Amino acid sequence: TNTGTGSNTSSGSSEQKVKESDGPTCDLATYKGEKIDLKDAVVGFSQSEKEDNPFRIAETQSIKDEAAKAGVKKFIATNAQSTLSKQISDIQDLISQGADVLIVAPLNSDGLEPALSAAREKNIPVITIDRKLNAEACKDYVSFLGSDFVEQGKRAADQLIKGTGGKGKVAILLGSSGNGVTTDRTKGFVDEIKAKGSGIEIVAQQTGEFARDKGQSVTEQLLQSNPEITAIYAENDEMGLGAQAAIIAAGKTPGKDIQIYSIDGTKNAVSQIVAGQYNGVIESNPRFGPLAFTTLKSFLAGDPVGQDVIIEDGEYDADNAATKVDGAY
Amino acid sequence: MSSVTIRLPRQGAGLALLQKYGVYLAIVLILVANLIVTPNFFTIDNLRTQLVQVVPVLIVALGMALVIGTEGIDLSVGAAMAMAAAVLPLYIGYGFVPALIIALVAALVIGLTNGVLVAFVGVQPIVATLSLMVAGRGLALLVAGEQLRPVIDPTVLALGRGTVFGVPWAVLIAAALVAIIAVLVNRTTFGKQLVAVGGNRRAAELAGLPVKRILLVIYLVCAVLAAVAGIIGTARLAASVPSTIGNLIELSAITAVVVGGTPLSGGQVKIAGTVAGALLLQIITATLVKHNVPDAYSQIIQAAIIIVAVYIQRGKVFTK
Amino acid sequence: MTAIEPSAGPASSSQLARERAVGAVQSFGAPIVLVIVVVVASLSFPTFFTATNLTNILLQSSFLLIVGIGMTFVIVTGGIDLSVGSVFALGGVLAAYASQWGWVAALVVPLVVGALIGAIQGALVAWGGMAPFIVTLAGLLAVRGVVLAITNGGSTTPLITDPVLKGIGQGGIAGIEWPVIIGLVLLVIGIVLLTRSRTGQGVVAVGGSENASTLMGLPVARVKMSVYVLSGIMAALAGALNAAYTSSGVPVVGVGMELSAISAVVIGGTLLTGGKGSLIGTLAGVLLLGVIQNIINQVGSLTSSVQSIVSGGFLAVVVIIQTVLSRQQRL
Amino acid sequence: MTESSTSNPTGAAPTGAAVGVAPGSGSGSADAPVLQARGVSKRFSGVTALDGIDFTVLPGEAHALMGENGAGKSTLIKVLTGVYQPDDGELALHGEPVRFARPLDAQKSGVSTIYQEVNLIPLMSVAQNIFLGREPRGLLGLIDHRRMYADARELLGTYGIQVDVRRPLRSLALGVQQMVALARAVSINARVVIMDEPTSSLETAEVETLFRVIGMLRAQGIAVVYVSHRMDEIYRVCEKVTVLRDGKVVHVGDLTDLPRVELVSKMLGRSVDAVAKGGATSFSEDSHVSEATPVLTATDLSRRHQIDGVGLTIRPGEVVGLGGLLGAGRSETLKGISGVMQLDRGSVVIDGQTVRSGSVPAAIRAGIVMLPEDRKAEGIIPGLSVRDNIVLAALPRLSKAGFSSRKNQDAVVDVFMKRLRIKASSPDQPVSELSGGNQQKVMIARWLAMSPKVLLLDEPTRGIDVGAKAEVQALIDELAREGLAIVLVSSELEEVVEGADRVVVLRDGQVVTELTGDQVDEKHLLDAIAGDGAASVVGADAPITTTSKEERA
Ligand SMILES: Nc1ncnc2c1ncn2[C@@H]1O[C@H](COP(=O)(O)OP(=O)(O)OP(=O)(O)O)[C@@H](O)[C@H]1O
Ligand SMILES: Nc1ncnc2c1ncn2[C@@H]1O[C@H](COP(=O)(O)OP(=O)(O)OP(=O)(O)O)[C@@H](O)[C@H]1O
Ligand SMILES: O[C@@H]1[C@H](O)[C@H](O)CO[C@H]1O
Ligand SMILES: [Mg+2]
Ligand SMILES: [Mg+2]
Repeated sequence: TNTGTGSNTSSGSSEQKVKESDGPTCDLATYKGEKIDLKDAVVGFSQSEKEDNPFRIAETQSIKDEAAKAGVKKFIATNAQSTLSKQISDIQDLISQGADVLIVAPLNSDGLEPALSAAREKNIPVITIDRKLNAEACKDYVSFLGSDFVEQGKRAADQLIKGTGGKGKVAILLGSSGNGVTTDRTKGFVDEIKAKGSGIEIVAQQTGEFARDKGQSVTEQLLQSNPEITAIYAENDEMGLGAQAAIIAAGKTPGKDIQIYSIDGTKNAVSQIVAGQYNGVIESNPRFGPLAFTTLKSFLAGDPVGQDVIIEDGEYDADNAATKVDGAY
Repeated sequence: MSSVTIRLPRQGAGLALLQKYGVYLAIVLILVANLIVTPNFFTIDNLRTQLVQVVPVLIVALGMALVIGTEGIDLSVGAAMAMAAAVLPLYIGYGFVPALIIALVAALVIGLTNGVLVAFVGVQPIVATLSLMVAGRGLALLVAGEQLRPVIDPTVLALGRGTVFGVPWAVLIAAALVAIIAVLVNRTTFGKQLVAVGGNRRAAELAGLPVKRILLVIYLVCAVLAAVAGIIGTARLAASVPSTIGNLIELSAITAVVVGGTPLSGGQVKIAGTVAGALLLQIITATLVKHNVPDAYSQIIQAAIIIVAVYIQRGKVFTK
Repeated sequence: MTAIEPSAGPASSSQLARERAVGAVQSFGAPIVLVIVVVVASLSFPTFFTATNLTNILLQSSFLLIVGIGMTFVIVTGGIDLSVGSVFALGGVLAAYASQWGWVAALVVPLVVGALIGAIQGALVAWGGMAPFIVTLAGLLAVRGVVLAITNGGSTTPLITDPVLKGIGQGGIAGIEWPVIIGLVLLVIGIVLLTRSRTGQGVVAVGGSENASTLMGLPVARVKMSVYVLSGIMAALAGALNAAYTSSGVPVVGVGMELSAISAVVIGGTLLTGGKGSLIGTLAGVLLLGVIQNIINQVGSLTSSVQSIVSGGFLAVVVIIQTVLSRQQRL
Repeated sequence: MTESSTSNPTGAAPTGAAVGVAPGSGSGSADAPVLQARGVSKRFSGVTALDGIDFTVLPGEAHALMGENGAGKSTLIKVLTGVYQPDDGELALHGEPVRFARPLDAQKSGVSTIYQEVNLIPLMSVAQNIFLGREPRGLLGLIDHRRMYADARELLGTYGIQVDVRRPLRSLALGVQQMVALARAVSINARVVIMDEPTSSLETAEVETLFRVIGMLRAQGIAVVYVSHRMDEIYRVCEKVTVLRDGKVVHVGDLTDLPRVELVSKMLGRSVDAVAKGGATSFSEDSHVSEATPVLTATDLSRRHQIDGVGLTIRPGEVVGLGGLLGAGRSETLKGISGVMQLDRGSVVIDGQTVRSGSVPAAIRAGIVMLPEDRKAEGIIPGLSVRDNIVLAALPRLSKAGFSSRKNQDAVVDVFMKRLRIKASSPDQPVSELSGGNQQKVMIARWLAMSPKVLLLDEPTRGIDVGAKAEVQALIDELAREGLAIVLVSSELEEVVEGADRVVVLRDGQVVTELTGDQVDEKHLLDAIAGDGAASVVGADAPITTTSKEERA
């Protein structure tokens, strides 16, 4: 059931690699599920945000592709369109449609309890990806596969410190308010700057709502009121590219007069590094398909799997961008 | 409306003036405040930035003012912007003008649907346009193949960044549109007829006005203006972002119109006020961002200012 | 006095009969559409007409239903309340916070605050003479701001541990969850209030003609005030129940909820211009929205863009049917 | 009547007079004025509507409030009932100063009002409109609908209106709506009932009913304040009069010893002999040519439940009256011809050309225009200025290439504002601020500005004062002489009789007969209109309660 959309993303490239895992500790027995072959399993996928940004497009695509590869009996995908209550209903709908396994990309770390307990009642294995749930692994769900968003912020800070020589004035373009990813990426960045970037002053933190146009207008304002800004940290690529447009409009050279660092690793952003108009990108690898399905396979086969699997996110800078840009999504 | 207009307690002449020029006063106050507390506010660059940033909301608000004048409302303007933004890069290969035209036509489809639903089927505007707000953006994304495309066409880039004697193209276009709409409203037969429709639709019909056609045209105009805003936004961003462009702009536009003194009950259109309303919202956001006010508080402050601005200029309580 | 009884002629009984028939069809337009959609869905998807799926839809819809009840009263007065989504979120966060002092507090605090917000907005509309749209739009912004402020930027989510409160959110009797029961009870009360009480008739009258109502000696301002208070309370209550249901007061819930509520009410045949409304219709409207989302999930292969197109298109179709039905009745 | 709808004022001493018979001039009686305005002034941006008004109403008296359009009658009433607050002066109730913050307060203190424009709720049922705010309640304090409907039916029955009280008010003719308003006002326990032009769209029969109600009220010691531009009504029901001009009281006194001409001269502020010449109406005696070939031929006009096979021919230069009772279908006939109402059957031919039915623009293009009956709902556009309201329909003709020309507009506007003596502070004043009668004049001006071939007038002189009425009637005459074809619907018999050359009489939506030549007089018309029932209509003064009972049997 591949409706083939937005497939500039070939999910083969730059596979996710496991960075750290708490070791294979959770198996069917402890979780109390029964063995089934993926081939006769109905697999349900609950996506949190619309597939209208590169990250989500790539994420959904890679899950679909792997489902097809694994030749599952039936693959059902839902999209919560950034509405928590809808994600709950989506998961419940998937269950009542007879899903045997669930892959969930949670919108939020809290609030999915009713959905999880519904799965629990039927002992349906739940693999969560991307954002970590505030619940108990191998009980409320099987395991979590995803990035460490705090770490992403920290690494962005490292890149920025390196790139600016540890001094200058920085403005942060925050993700949408109330979004856990925003909180983590801010925390990681700010703490690291405190720790290692004594010469760097954070002059502004304003939300760009993960959106390009918003990132642009906010940056335009900030560049006017703080002309001495030397670097921008954007909590996703889209806002970073918005900031780039603002810098150009202000008659300055992005990447030189004002440096730009962001998180995601989209083609659009990475190719800007290649062009020398952008400084660094920390990857947030959305291609959860392969990892999710190998995990599922072994779990359903009865083998133990990791409960807390943190993937290894790559990073792009002037040195590697040209060679790695094809791996970007 | 009945011959009995329930009025609010009489106010003094001073208050009456305040009522009439509330928005302008608010603008002046906030500007003065910035003069004192905000570094580099009164620089040419910054003022230009504010003008450039207000353009999309302003242009959308012009169309919204017309729709509101007919006692309607259009929630689908954001979708129309997205549609234009999505289509433009697809046909830019044929050159700017053809691409522009196709983009405007694509947005017209949304306006046409709105117009037919409201004028001919008689669906209540808020729901008619709500359904297009939802479906329209989805359509735009589909057309764009869910892609965010960089736009590198020189003409488009010029439109976004070029200036004439230091005045950005975007601002010039907006100014021209303001002039055109102002003339349409105040000097043409159509302008009079549209407020008549908003004032008392039944009476307008009995007076032989082509009410349905008027409504249809209004929704078309509103969609085209939104499309223009979408194209300018795309040009400024040098990228087509149908997913987020114009998100929630309908609310800002409606607010601008109402803050500008056009009643939602229809029968009046105030273009100058609408321009002022849009500018007011712009400098409020600017001030809040420049002072790095956290999202939570800036939302509260914006709300407060809107209430005050509308409150001081409330006149009669219009009722149907 | 046959002389002045022409009504017997022109206004013949057959006409009245017809009028009533049409009237019935109109006020039951939404339920009828609902039935049709359900039948079609049941035939097309084997997993649709199952006990679990239907009870799911009911439960999922119950929160919007409660908000919709308040919204119906507001719209019947010719007003509108855009702040419900934010109040819904605030209600949840407050309930979760207050749950540390027990479940009673967890329900009372949100209701009081919701009433307060409604009162402020109502006052601005009723005595300030301001447009409801703009007042409640400001409410939407401000209340969301408050939610973020008290959860420091939305980064903290208060959790609910109180068993009673969780029970209210997740338990039920005879297989029907409490939120559903509460929603339906409130619906019945609402219907009685709107159609069988003087207050309710006042609400309808104010929406029908504000000037006439004033001249007929109705306390117009008080009526307007009260519907916004009611709406605030309902939204906050729904938020609190939702928090109990999800065991947490998530700050980001309720975004765009006002639009769902408004569409549900309008699909239900209530006039946005006021003066005429049906709570049964609102119930049908809410369920229709729930069913269409469910159907989209039944298909299970639509991209989010296509999903938007489908739900938007569906909304359009339903209101068209609704409008065409009601137009018959206009004389 | 049921307890929920009886009017038995606490306090007002019944004067013991028999039902229907007015007590001798109430002014003589010793008891304190029931309602009083002392030096009341009211200013609106621009105009001074009321200027130091003293107005006294005694228990049980019927007090006429007269004055030309814009004199200040409605404004005074709104001040007396708490719609407006006086800028200076005060109100007194039974000699005690009072302040009515809202209409509710006035009602609570026994001041009940029928406002000039029907102010009821169109979407709500007739019964709901009558009992709104005081619905009969059953167990648990819930509204007892069955009883409410029964009471409403009975109450209206006593006024000779048989109508399904569950129907939405808007489905009734304006006249019926006015009777509902009356029923509501009277069924509220009141000490004073104020009526602002209650008969403006009533037929003789309803008017008679109204008069009996007034008699009954006065018999109970309830005072009635009566505003009307119909002289003979005033002289029939009122014994006292207060005349306003330009917001000032110019005369207070008994009506009996005040000749009509004098009253009119006081209202208009013109000398008696200036007023004296001219009959009841200002239509010229001589009828107009009627040999010419018809300009308009309407055949078999039909619409379910409204009109049925109505045919009509009008020749240039003639005035055709439509006679009929309330609800006979006269307005529907006009609406059918003018394209306002979609027809099921029938055709309208003008100068050999068939006019597309159901399209107002088409009708207007063909030269047919209609002045609608319901000024408030179908006429004025409140937000717009007097100028814009006048030129609204003519706008395209007054424009160049879609651009409106102020010059062209002013030319037209000036002519009609002068000719119809429209009282407004300037052409830019919002029409909603004009007095009822002046709004009516604006509507007439809108249609005359179209210089049509066929002019359909539904209640053209509704609510306009004697002076202006004369103007309009003279105007109709003159237009006819200029060759315009006119159809006239009026609820004033004499207006039809004296204005029309022919009268086509409708009953229950069908043409019953046509009166021509010297058949066109009140007697023939009344018989034709009312058919057999005529006798029971004219001068029926049997006590109300009994009448309706037998009728419905
Ligand atoms: N709301 C208002 N704003 C401004 N002027 C007003 C308003 N209401 C009435 N006026 C003015 O006050 C004067 C008196 O109006 P009013 O309606 O009392 O006259 P009237 O005696 O009732 O006339 P008619 O017989 O035509 O009803 C008029 O000149 C009118 O234009
Ligand atoms: N006495 C009445 N009781 C009930 N309904 C009535 C009565 N009189 C009129 N109607 C309603 O009015 C409609 C026709 O009104 P219409 O205005 O065409 O009559 P009309 O002859 O023009 O009377 P008017 O001069 O008051 O307008 C009928 O369909 C009927 O429903
Ligand atoms: O990591 C993803 C991406 O950064 C996206 O841009 C926003 O949602 C986050 O979960
Ligand atoms: Mg008057
Ligand atoms: Mg009529």
